[in-house]
Amino acid sequence: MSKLLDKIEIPKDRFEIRLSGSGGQGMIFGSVVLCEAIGQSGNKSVVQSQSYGPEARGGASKADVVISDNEIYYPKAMKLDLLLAMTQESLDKYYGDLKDHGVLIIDTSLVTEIPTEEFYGIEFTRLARNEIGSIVVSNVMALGAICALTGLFTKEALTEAVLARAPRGTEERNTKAIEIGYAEALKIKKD
Amino acid sequence: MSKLLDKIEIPKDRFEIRLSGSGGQGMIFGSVVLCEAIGQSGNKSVVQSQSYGPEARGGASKADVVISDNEIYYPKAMKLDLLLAMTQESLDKYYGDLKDHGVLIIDTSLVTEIPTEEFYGIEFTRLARNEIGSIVVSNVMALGAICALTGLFTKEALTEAVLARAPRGTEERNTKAIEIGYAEALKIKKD
Amino acid sequence: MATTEKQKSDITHKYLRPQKSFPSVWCPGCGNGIVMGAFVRVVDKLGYSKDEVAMVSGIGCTSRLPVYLDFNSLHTTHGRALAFATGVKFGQPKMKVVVITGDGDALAIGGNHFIHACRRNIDITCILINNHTYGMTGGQGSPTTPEDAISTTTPYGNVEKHFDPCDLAMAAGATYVARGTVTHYPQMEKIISAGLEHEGFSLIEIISNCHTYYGRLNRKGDAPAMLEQFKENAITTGKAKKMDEQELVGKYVIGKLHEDNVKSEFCCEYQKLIDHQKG
Amino acid sequence: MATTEKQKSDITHKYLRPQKSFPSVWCPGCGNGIVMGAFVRVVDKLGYSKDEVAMVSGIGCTSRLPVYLDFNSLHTTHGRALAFATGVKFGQPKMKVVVITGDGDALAIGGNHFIHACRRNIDITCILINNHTYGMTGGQGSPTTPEDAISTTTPYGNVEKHFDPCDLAMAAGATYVARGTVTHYPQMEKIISAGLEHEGFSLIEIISNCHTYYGRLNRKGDAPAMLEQFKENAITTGKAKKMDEQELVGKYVIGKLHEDNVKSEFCCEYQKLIDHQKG
Amino acid sequence: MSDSNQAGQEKTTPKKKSKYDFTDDNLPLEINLSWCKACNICIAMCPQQIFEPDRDGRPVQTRPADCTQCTICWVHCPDFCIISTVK
Amino acid sequence: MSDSNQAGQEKTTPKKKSKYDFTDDNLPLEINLSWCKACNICIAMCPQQIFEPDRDGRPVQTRPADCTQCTICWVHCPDFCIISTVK
Amino acid sequence: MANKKKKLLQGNGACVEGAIYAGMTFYAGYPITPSTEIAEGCAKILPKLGGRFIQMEDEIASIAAIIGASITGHKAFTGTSGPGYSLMSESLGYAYMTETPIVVVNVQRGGPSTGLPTKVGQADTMQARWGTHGDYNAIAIAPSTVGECLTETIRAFNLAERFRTPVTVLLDEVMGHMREIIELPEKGDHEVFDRVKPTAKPEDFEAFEMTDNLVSPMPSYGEGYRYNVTGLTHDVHGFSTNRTDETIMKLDKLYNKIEHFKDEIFKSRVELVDDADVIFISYGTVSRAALQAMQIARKAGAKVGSIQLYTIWPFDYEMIKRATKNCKKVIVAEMNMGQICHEVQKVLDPSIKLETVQRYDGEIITPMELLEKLEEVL
Amino acid sequence: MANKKKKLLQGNGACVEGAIYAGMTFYAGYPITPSTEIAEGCAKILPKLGGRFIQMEDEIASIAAIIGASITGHKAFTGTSGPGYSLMSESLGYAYMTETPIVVVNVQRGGPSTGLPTKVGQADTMQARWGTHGDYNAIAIAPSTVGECLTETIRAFNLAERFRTPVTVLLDEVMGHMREIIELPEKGDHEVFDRVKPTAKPEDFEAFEMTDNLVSPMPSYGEGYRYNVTGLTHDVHGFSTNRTDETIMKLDKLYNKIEHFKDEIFKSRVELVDDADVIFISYGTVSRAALQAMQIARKAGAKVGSIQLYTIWPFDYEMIKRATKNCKKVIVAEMNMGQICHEVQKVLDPSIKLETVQRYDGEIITPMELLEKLEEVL
Ligand SMILES: Cc1ncc(C[n+]2csc(CCOP(=O)(O)OP(=O)(O)O)c2C)c(N)n1
Ligand SMILES: Cc1ncc(C[n+]2csc(CCOP(=O)(O)OP(=O)(O)O)c2C)c(N)n1
Ligand code: SF4
Ligand code: SF4
Ligand code: SF4
Ligand code: SF4
Ligand code: SF4
Ligand code: SF4
Ligand SMILES: [Mg+2]
Ligand SMILES: [Mg+2]
Repeated sequence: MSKLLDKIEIPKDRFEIRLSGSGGQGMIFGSVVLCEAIGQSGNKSVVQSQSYGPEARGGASKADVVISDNEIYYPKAMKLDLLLAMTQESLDKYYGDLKDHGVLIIDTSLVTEIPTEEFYGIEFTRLARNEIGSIVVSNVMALGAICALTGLFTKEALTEAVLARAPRGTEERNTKAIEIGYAEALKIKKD
Repeated sequence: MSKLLDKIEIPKDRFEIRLSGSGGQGMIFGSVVLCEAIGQSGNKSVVQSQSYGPEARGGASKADVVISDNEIYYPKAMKLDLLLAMTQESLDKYYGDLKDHGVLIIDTSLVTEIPTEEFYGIEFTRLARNEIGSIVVSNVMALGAICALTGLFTKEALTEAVLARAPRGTEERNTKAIEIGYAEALKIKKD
Repeated sequence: MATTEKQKSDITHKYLRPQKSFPSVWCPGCGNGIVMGAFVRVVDKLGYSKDEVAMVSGIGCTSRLPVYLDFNSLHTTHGRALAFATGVKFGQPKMKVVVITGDGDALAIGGNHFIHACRRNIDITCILINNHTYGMTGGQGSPTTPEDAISTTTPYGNVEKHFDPCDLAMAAGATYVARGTVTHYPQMEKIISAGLEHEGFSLIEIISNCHTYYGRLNRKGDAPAMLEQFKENAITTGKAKKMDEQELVGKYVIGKLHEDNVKSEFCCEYQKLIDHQKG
Repeated sequence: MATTEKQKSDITHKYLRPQKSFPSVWCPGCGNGIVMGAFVRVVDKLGYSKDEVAMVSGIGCTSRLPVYLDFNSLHTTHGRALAFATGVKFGQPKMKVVVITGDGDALAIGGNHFIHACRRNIDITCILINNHTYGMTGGQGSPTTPEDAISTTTPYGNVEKHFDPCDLAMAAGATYVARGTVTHYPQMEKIISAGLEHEGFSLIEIISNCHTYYGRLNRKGDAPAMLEQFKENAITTGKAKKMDEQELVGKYVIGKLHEDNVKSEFCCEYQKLIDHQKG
Repeated sequence: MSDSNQAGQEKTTPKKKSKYDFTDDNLPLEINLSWCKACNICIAMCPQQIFEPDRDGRPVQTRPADCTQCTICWVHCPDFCIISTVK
Repeated sequence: MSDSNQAGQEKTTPKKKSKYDFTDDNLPLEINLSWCKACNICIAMCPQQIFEPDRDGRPVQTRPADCTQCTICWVHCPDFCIISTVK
Repeated sequence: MANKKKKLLQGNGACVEGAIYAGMTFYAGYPITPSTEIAEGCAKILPKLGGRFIQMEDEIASIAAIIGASITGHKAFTGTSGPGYSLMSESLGYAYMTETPIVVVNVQRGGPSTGLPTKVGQADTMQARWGTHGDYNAIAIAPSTVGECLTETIRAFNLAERFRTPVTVLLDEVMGHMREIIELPEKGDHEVFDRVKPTAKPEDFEAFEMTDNLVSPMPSYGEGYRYNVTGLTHDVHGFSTNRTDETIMKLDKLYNKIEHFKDEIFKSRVELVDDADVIFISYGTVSRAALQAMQIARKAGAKVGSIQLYTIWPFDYEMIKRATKNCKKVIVAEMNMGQICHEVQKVLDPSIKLETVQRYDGEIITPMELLEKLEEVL
Repeated sequence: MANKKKKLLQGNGACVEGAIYAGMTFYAGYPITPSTEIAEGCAKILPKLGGRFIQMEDEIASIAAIIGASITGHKAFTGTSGPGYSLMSESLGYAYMTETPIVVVNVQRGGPSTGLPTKVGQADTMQARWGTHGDYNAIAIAPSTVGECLTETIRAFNLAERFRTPVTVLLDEVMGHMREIIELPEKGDHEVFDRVKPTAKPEDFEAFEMTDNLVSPMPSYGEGYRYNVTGLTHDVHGFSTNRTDETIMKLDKLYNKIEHFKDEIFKSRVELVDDADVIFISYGTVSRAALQAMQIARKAGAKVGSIQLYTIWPFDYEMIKRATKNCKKVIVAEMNMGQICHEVQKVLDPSIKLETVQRYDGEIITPMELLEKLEEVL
């Protein structure tokens, strides 16, 4: 009965996402909003977890979301289906956790060294600064892109989820960010 | 192999003493002094224990001393070889713990109902009051009697032990109490 | 429910627990009993119902007091009476919550709960019977044992300083603070009564005798002798004002030391919050 | 060992632990670092050797401070720093024992050790960095959180009263008590220095900024803004005397509040006892 | 211990006269001796020196006529033994 | 927030003149930017307004000549980044 | 079902929701990572519902306050982590002795001592049974998902009230902080057990009366019963006693009220054990790794089962014995140096080999690690 | 031998004598029945010897103070009972984590909670192993005579210093208060193990260096080493770490420094087991009843043996296995509702029946009760 390890495969009903970046880039906020968008888009199970403690104060930051149509057993990521890397450091750190041909989304305004050809590059930070006038919404823009690239949730659900959590007065900025992210992603989407 | 309980007997090398009376009669002091007298009189093992807590504040008071030439296993009394009862209450309570033909010493100035003929009665309290002018030394007087009746320790050792612990200025009273107790006991000692 | 002055001498029996055997476990002459009498007479005068009073205590001779009385009684862990009482009072703000505690219970192990109950100004009446020692465990030094005094843990005289519980309570935020002694009977009733009626945290410190340990070790004599000493060493607040620190050493300043009826009470404030949030 | 005024700006580096990686874990602009700087400059001025200083702390952002400095450091359990420090000081009275503690550490869970260290007047210098919140756990209310202030556990405004740590220390028996803020630099050095040199228990309360939590939740702005507010709200003891209670609400009275050089110190008293008993 | 106390040792009966008509048959107090611990407080504190101790140290009302019903003995009895006979 | 603060917002250079001879080549301070957390304290507190923030918020000595070596910036830097060049 | 309100919640937040559902109206606590969100959640919601939240000066005061509040009739609650749980041990013992219902959530972090405050551990398991001095019997339960944080907290309150005893809910850092979308239960979805009040007249009332199920009805202060509560060994009236017979009666009551009714307390999830060669035994977050590993291994053809303990204490020895009777090996997986594995050992048939996967470095056990162990033992 | 000074001492007093013999120079404590005589004895004797006694504000402060004092180089000591021992649990964990040698005597009384303050119990045995949160390894030992109170306290200090760890000495009320005449040892009669100090230069010094025996040399504050002590998980330098490898190294060290050298810690008295049909297993005061019962039973012809544990933790499973291999039944006797019996059960051959005599009413187990049980099982 040996060689068990050769035979095993990770269940296909799991979709694992990691949002990674630096402390100030709102990856945790992003992951929470992402969960809520998924929650509104159907009956999927969702588990979110994040790095906590010293790591969470400045430095690298990551948040994982596991999605499934069934009961989710193991709550953390095993092999990522999608990695969003907003900084070089996070890409370097987590690229190895992405499964072969997994979706890799990169903020190409901050990340320059990319170990693969197979990725979606969008200049979230630059676009946020130039088009919206605030880099704070780069995370929401990335969610727009994820929405377009995965179809895990609708743009409407995403917008609703973001607006429910974002501070008053930022509605327009955020909506715009989603639109831009969504549109940019559609431009480069491979089917 | 049953009927074990029928065959057992309490080891003969143990000699078990209980001093009992009321809270104010100094039974614990008496037991401690008794131990020290024995300690000075040879190489015997001695264990003293006493009732502690609420019981110790007023009410009945008892202190046990177990003596042996060998290692003493069980530290509390199993079947008394000697019972000193300074009050009616203590006699009633502990008489049942005295082994058949065990030594029973009673303060006959305070105890009136005695369930046996086999006892040594001395009016410790009356003698203390009348001969020494203080009932406080009745316990020490009883130790003098125990000394005479058992020969477990010498009168000199007892005197030394008492004087070492008694407050300054009470030397004479205590010495006299020992002498009286010793003498009274000798008078009635059966051999 | 209240009783007239005339019947004062036997109304105490109305409040003794029928199931509890008397006399108490306390030593003959222990001041705890005197405070117990004063307390029930005050409760009677104020006309509180037995059901609305909850008495909470920690561990110590003093802390046995509530067990004898026919109120709701909570005999807790050593030092924690005020923390338990905070739960009782906040849980059921309509109750009159009284904490009976000793100097060891309140100020040694329980010092933190003491200052925090003061700080919150929660409406608890804390009667601290200060006998300057740990009576229950046999006469060790306490945070109120005077300098140089003998106790079983300060056999050569106490090298530590002692607390003034009233000063501490005031600095921590208590809004009614008074001191009495077991010898000053009418005054003791008065301050207990004022403390019970005060809305906010009140500390009533009663100087009492543990002749069995503190008295014996420090050659203060028996219960009547110690009671007599309290009479001699008590100084009213009025007189004390005219004396300097040196003259006050070894004296007990008795009377009301502090009262603040402006500062809001904790449970009331929280009720406002509830009212506002429940909307 | 002491350094001249001129080199003040870099002597701090002499005291940083070579093995510890910098910068610290603290948020940008956290006042803890400012106090750390003042502390080492004072130690340098006083010429203490690194080996004779022991720094003891509890748990909290503040309590991480000793770990960065090249002294004997003891990072203990939450609230217990003064109890551990009592063991260190009494165990080795020759050491200069300094406790670094936060408002939560010293006054919430650690309140009892705080008042008892004061009472004993043991020669420990306690630097209490008061940022009015529990920084480390994310901005809950602390015993110094002002009335009505927002914290994560007082989301609708604080209904509790707050301690004045200096008042508490004085009532409990501390013999040197002073307050400063992270903005009043030379004064902060002065009171830390006086506290270290004082023989007996000294409390140095430093008002500091946790802009990350307390500041953010109460719209006080960033670190420079909060520092500016301290400047505005600080009143010297001299000025404060001329102001009434109402005017002092929300102000920080800074300066030396109490000094008593007569009351004997605990370890000295015990040494006398030893000398007497050893004979 | 103090001057006033030394004066007290003289056992001169204080002057204040009772407004009650107590006699050996009409005692001022009921005393529950079964609860009494013989602490001596009532005996020592009574300003009229009504009491003397019995063999066991418990109070006996030896000068009942002088009792002024001042309350001192019963409020200071730690064991609630003393009850006034005046209703 | 207060009047004095609002006055400060005008950014008028304070009058006090430096007794030192600082220039862009002879800076008043060494700043360890690798420890700097860009907290803005030194920038905000310098009475001479010596600093301006760089892109990351870290201090740049833009008006070195005015530095009076008043110590304020370095004693208030929570991260020991600032060292005077004056020995 | 489909129309139920859904919410994205952290495990800690779900504990708050569960407590509120169960009727909790009083929280006293002291913040500590990684449990603080429980306090913060209660601070926010309780006043809105007319309940009461108080932040006490420390954990000792916190447990004291909830015991006091419970006696005034509240369902009372606190949350903490290892260091706070250790501080609570004396007064936790008081709650056992006085039979006061309270619920304590311990969100476990890495230990011992201050340890790893932001990392995960399961090393307070034995402490939840043996942490305070003296003899008593303890209930501790452990959820494994955010949804179960809610439902197990309800269960904890039910058990506390049903058995008049403290109940410990063992979470861990990962579970406390993880978020899942869960359905919020509506009234009636879950049973809520309310405190049994006395029906006797006050004059006939015995506060610690011996009843059929060994649990005495419990009045609140102020309801006219005026009884005594003490941590001293006490008789049926609540008065302290030194009598040996009354002592035995009291201690037996504490022990047997749980021991005799433990079937009401036991809860476990037993999956695919009948034909299993190897069975995982686990609790808390680790069970999710175990179920995952089981699922993967089964797919790969290995006969693997899983036992998940929701009730840790009292320990369900019989169930373990029964469920393992056909297997060859068991793998006990826990995030500590070995605690529950010793309990399993006690009842395992000597022919069955006990293997362990233990992790105590602050990270959770992964399915991969379990699969590797499986490969090793198969 | 015959000329040695003899003294009538209580068990509590003998602990003081033993501590002084072992070089104890610092006591911090808080009074509690039935341990108070330990504090009182230390208050009296320490200043005469130049040592230091301090009564702290509570038990938490007491253990904190002795840890602090130990770090300044003292052999440091405290005594308490159940409620105090529970309060100490958090900082006891700190001592485990920081590897600070201290000795804590717990004179056990009836529990749980305030329980029976003046009566006897042995129900803190499991707590001595599992009382604080997180993973660690514990040493607890139990004397049974006044003489052993002295010698086992010496042993406790030796173990504390040898292993850099807290050691708990479990007495009980009867032992603490009982008096026996004992010989006072003279210098040289007993080994005294002194703290191992570092020999490295301060600049090469690693405070928690990995050594062959897993115990790091320990300098005192003020000796030039200036190291950091923290209850956070820490690296070899004493600085906190979140790294998994360093965490494992630290926890393994805590566990294995005892586990690998447990033969230096084990101590038991095994009597007449070779031909025994029935073996008593016990510890503390109960062992004296067991030996007495064995003696009486042997005289009456019954083949009875006795195992007395002086070291309770770590538990000597191997010895129990070995010593019981020929017997038919064992009787575990303890003054609680069953604690050590569960440890015995773990290793007992399934063919051997485990019986128990348990008493938890505040009175000690008598030889007669053991003999009755014997009759029943023979
Ligand atoms: C945790 C704990 N520590 C210690 C004790 C022992 N203890 C019982 S009462 C007491 C002191 C009581 O002193 P105080 O409060 O002044 O009451 P008193 O007996 O003097 O009235 C102590 C130390 C205890 N019961 N619990
Ligand atoms: C026994 C215990 N309870 C709670 C905590 C959690 N805790 C860590 S730090 C802290 C508060 C710190 O506040 P403060 O002392 O003011 O320090 P700051 O972080 O504000 O500098 C708390 C509650 C803990 N570590 N241990
Ligand atoms: S020991 Fe002291 S406090 Fe306790 S009952 Fe006796 S006199 Fe009162
Ligand atoms: S959280 Fe507050 S106290 Fe802690 S480091 Fe940040 S600013 Fe300082
Ligand atoms: S009432 Fe007054 S006068 Fe009468 S006996 Fe009592 S104390 Fe004496
Ligand atoms: S005061 Fe009370 S207890 Fe004391 S002697 Fe008088 S009657 Fe007896
Ligand atoms: S020393 Fe003074 S003037 Fe110079 S830069 Fe610093 S704060 Fe400005
Ligand atoms: S004060 Fe220090 S850390 Fe802050 S910006 Fe200036 S140099 Fe950087
Ligand atoms: Mg007292
Ligand atoms: Mg703070």
